[in-house]
Amino acid sequence: MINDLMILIFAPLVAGILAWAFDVRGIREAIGFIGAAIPVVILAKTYQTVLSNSINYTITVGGFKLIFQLTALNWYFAAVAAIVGIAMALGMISTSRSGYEWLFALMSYTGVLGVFLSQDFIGFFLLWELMTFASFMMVLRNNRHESLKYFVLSVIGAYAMMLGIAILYAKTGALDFATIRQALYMDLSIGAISKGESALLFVLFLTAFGVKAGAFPLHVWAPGAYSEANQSYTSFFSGALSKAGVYGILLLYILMGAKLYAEFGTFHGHLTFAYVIAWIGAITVVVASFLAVLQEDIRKLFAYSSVGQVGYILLAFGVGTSLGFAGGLFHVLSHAVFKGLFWLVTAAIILQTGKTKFKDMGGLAEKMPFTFAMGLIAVLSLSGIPPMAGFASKWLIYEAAIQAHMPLVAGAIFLGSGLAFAYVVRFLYAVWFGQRPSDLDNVKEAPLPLLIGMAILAIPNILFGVAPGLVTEYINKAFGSEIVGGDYFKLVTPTGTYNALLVTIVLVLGLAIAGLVFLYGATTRKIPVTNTYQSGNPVIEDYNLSIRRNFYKPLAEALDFWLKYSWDRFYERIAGIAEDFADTLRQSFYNGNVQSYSWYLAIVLLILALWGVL
Amino acid sequence: MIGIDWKIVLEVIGMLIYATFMGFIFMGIERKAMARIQRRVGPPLYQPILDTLKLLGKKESVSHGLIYDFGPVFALGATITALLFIPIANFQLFSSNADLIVVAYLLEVPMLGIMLGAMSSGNPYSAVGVQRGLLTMVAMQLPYGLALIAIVQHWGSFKLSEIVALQSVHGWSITVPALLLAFIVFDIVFQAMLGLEPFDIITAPAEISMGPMLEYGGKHAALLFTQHAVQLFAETAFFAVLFLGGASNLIELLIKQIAVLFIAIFVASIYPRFTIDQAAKFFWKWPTIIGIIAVLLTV
Amino acid sequence: MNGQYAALIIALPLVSAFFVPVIKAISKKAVMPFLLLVTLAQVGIAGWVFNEVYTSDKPIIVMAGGWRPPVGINLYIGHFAALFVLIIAVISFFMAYFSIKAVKVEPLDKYAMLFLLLMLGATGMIATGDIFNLFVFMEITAITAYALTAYNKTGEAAEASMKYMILGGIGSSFFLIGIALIYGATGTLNMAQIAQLAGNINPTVAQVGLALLIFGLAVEAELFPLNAWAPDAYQAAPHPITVMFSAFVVKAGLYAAARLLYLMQAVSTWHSVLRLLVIMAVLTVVVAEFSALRQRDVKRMIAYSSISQVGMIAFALALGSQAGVDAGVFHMVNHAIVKALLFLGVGYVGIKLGGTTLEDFEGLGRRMPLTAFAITVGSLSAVGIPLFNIFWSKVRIMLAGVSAGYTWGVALILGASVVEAVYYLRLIHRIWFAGGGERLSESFALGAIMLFLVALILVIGFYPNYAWSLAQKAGADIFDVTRYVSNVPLMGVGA
Amino acid sequence: MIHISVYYFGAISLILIGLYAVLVKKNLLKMLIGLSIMETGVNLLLISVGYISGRSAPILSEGVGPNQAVDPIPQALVLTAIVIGVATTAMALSVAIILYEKYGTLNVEEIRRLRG
Repeated sequence: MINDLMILIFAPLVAGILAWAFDVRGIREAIGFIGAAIPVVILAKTYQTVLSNSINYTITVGGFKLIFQLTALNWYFAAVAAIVGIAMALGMISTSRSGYEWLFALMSYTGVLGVFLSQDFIGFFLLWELMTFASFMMVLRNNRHESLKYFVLSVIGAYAMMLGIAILYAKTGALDFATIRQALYMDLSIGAISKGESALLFVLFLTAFGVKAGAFPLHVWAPGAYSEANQSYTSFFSGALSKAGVYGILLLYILMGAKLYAEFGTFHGHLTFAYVIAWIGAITVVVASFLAVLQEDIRKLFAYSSVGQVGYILLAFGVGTSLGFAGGLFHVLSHAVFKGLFWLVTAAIILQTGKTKFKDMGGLAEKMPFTFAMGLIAVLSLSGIPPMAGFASKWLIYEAAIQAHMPLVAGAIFLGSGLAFAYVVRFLYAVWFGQRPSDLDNVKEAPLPLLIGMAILAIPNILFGVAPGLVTEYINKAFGSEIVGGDYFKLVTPTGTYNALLVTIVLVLGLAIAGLVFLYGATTRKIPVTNTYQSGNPVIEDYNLSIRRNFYKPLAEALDFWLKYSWDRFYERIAGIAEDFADTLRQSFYNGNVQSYSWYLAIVLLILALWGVL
Repeated sequence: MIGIDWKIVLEVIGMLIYATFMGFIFMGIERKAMARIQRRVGPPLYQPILDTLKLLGKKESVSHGLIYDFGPVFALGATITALLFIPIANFQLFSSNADLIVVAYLLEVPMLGIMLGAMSSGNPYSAVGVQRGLLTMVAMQLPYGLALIAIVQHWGSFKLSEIVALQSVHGWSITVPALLLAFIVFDIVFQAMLGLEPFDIITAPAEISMGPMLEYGGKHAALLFTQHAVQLFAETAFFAVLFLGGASNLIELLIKQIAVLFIAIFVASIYPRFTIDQAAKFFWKWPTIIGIIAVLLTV
Repeated sequence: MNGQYAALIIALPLVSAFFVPVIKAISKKAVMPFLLLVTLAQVGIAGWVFNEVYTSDKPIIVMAGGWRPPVGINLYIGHFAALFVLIIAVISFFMAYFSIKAVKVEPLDKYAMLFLLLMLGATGMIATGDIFNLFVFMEITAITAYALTAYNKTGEAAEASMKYMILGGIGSSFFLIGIALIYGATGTLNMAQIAQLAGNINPTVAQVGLALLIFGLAVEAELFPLNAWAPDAYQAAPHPITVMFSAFVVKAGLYAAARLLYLMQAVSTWHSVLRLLVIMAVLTVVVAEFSALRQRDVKRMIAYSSISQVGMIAFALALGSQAGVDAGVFHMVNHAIVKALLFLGVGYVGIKLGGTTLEDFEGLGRRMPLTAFAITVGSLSAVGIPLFNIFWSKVRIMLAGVSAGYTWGVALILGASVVEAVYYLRLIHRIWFAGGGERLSESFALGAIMLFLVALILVIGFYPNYAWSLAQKAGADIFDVTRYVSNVPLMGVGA
Repeated sequence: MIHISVYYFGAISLILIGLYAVLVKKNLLKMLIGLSIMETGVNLLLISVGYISGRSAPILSEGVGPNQAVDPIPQALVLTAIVIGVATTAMALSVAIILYEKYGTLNVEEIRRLRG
């Protein structure tokens, strides 16, 4: 039992290194898959024990005591990462081209698991950096600019966290979460950490976790990084890695919640610091969804959509009530599952057609029926159609937000889910329906491992949609208190109920009735899609009308006032200024003239003399 | 679940027949009232029923594939589901098992069904119809949400049956000033949900001739008409439940539904059609501001 | 073999340096193998000294000429000195082999002599227990460094050497003034005795003396305004010499400064000197990192990165706390390995492809995979990626820095290391994912050296406990002055 | 407490003159001369630290005992310092020769190929 945690965390890394060493097509896929499967097995094995007590394991490395712990809460996060990990591994069996990708994909898998399980800041920081570095290397292979933008932002986040850790270490003298939490709790009375310092700590940790979760001002790296990496890896990248940022925010609550509450009090009845997180989440949802709707590239669309969905989770945690946490945690699972599925579908499309722009695709429904069905399930789940997991978690977040009297934030969710519906249908139309371009006629269905991967991610979407009680009951155990009532199929909160099974049954009945009405009518004659507006003439290439490009041009016109400003250009300009400053500094200081160098020495001597006298 | 409670089954079947019938009558009223305002006689009330039966009776119906058939079926199925979760007068049906948010989302699900059918028809006009339908839906989502939030915050509960009970005790929602603003917002949004005049961009008859439903004929069109009828009945009932205190019996509900319908018809017959980005700008200006005021008043 | 044989670490290079002309007379080709042999012997002795000190846990005191201090000059080989003498020896051995490949300019015997004297100077600076002896070894290192920088006889080499000379000259003169003041005040040159008497000398003289001593060594240890010579010297010197510069010559200066700093703890205005040093160190890190950002020449870029990391070590040592000194020493050890690997790799590319500009590094992954892999591991480790060795010491420094109250300093250093990440990762992208070329043959032995260093980095990265315990003992050796004074057998005489 | 004697002023002024030469003069040779002036200044300072007025040079002969002579240690230090000064200046001049060959000038402003 003891070294289970070590195997759980480091099995993928070891498998990655082996896969990189034996860079032979067949072997490395097998090793990689085993590496991704081991965590799932161990997590399943430890499910029973985790419900009652936690499994601990400590090792001392370089003078630091690294503590790893598996409790009900981080078992949940690890399980989410494991499901998406297995799907990624299956996806990568068909899309990965070299051992390099297996090494860094599985290294980031180790990083995420380690981040979820570690109970002290050094282990947390170490695995956090490892995860960032591995995912960066996946993107570096394909595009330098995007990967550097991603790495600089996440390194700034990581170093902000490092500073925060150092300040906490200086103040409390401890590095592991338990003692820090205890020290901060006692600190309420002593007041060793002033208001300014706790504000600094809050901002530092918020930037660190905000970058990884892709919160509003720091989301610019997401579209580039998600679209440049190998697509089936991106399912893990956006499905599990963004959860590390969200887990960090949860950690912030656990460690410093009381302290921040004492320092900043409440604002209209909500915790001030939580209110800030809620508003960051709300703005992320709205901005990312608007940008997602206007994208022309399938990968960019899902990247922005992923940033928006993580915004929901931030918002849910920002609400601050226990129901908010339950909603957020449920959405962690549903987002990981349906977003992972979307990325695998994208991987299949790009693998088979080689196209990534919407204008080149179309009419693939007949050619790739299974992938289309999986895509449809993901569409239903993301846009929150009732019998799906996406709806259950979104419903919980609505309940929490409105119950906690955060109306405008709830309004943002409404707008966000409307936009989600819009860009998801746009994806459906541009890729699956409409006239098929002639060069896509011989497209075949995606290879088998990818299909299995999609199936693995599709099942939870339906299963947790029809029976959301399974997840909420586990969350209640994780939090130890009865947050969401009701049995496996019915969610009962103080202000509302949602019987998922009944809705499904009634929907099936409704469909049956409609089907009967349909069958009652005359027989149908099937004619090809091209025999429509051409009144019989064949639809040739140049008259192949379909509006896949600029699908939402009117919306872009309505928003042109806002679209002028882009955070991306803003950050690029800052980077440019910094680099120019560096250049001028170098030119002016190291100007090659020995005379000026000796003047520097003289100046230092002068300072020493003055310093001595002062 | 296993022990089927026969009483509910009978109620459901009766309600479905009643709702479909009344839905067609509402469509008839709509056409009749529009005609009357334009000083022409207009077709008899039961005209839509005749049209649907004619369409159903056609010998042969053209289809563009599985999804093309699945679209209307899914739309009608979803609308029926939505209907069965709204507390209609004294029949609770299944409303105790779902609340406002679930019903609000179920009312939007048929839109996806229609979109699926329209997109798979491969006709560019229907694609433009899909685009406009989605943009209208996106534009109205914020004010629609704010109105619903205002109600929930005022009555403090999501369950529709509880809201109806509270309204019968404390008087209708529109008597409360804040909820009156919400009523105005919801009414504008209601116009777009029904696809009536100022916001009938989705099926703009002159421009893209019936929009998404362009390729539909025969029994597919009949399905869509029935879906529209049931949707009409469900949305008016939803409106009545939320703002006009529901109803103790069917007659009272019917009166309220027709009253709401007439408001919509009068507005529809006056205003010309918005273009889609004007609609978006409009929705995000006035209704949203009123909605925010309503929400802040009720917090 | 009692302690006295430890003096061999000084005697051996000195004697063999003067034997070089004799060997040249016998046969010109024997010079380099002789150099290799001597450095190997040095490694042997240093190894023996290392385990002697670390097993007995007592420093070895070598009295020159049997005179007990403070009359005689004594060598104090404590934990730090033992550790670092071994590092110097090992790296010199590797560089001796590398010189056979890298240095083609004719008077090889002169090169061998200067090489040995440089190693001697650095070892002496670390081992000595007497401040004037420290000045003499510093001058030996300085002069051999001037000569070796100008060794290539090109315009740039001469220019770099000239700059280094003038600044080094001013620095060492002021160092001598410092010695004069300290000697005037305390009447002794022995470090241990100075530590005893530092408390009761008049504070302004002590502070000015200490400041001048640190100023002299700071020129050698490349702190901010005084390191203008360093990038040119690193770039112009032959490749093996650059490795020796960055791996231990700079560190000897830094160690000496730290030793003197902590000796004079009793001086009342000690903290103001510390704060000045911290400011200079942070500025070193920031300015060096920024200047490396848009470099066209990779060797100069890595020189700037080495200066900034040395600045980080100086920051750690100037914190004035035990944790700071331990972290600084740990970073010294890690930095020595990483920079040795990096400069070795870049130097080898410079020889094979005839230049170290960015264009030469395009598609290196395909042309020289082993060297490319070594440089990649070196750069990743320098950036501070986990599971490599510098990550651990960087974390230590940050923790020590904030707990010593310099939060702004740590913030600036972290900001600078973001810049460092950018230019190193641009280099890695250029090596692996840009351009191409056919595969060149790479020397087996150099590959073995590089792989040994890479293995060292990964071992410390994965399991840093042993390295950290060494660093802690060495740090205690510097910080714990009372133990230092008690170890030195002082005679009762003196002013 | 070291008593301030007139020699210190001489030594310090020599050091400042040397520093002035290095900082201001453009010609490399003049800078080197400045450097060696500074070194002599430092040596003078060292000697004057050990000087006790009224005593003779620290060469023990019959008339001069340990407490008649001046403190010998600084004298020894200066010996080494002078040797080091000579070595440095010799090295500097040889480098100056190479510089003149390669750059054709000794003006410090022009010798700036390595910069930035």
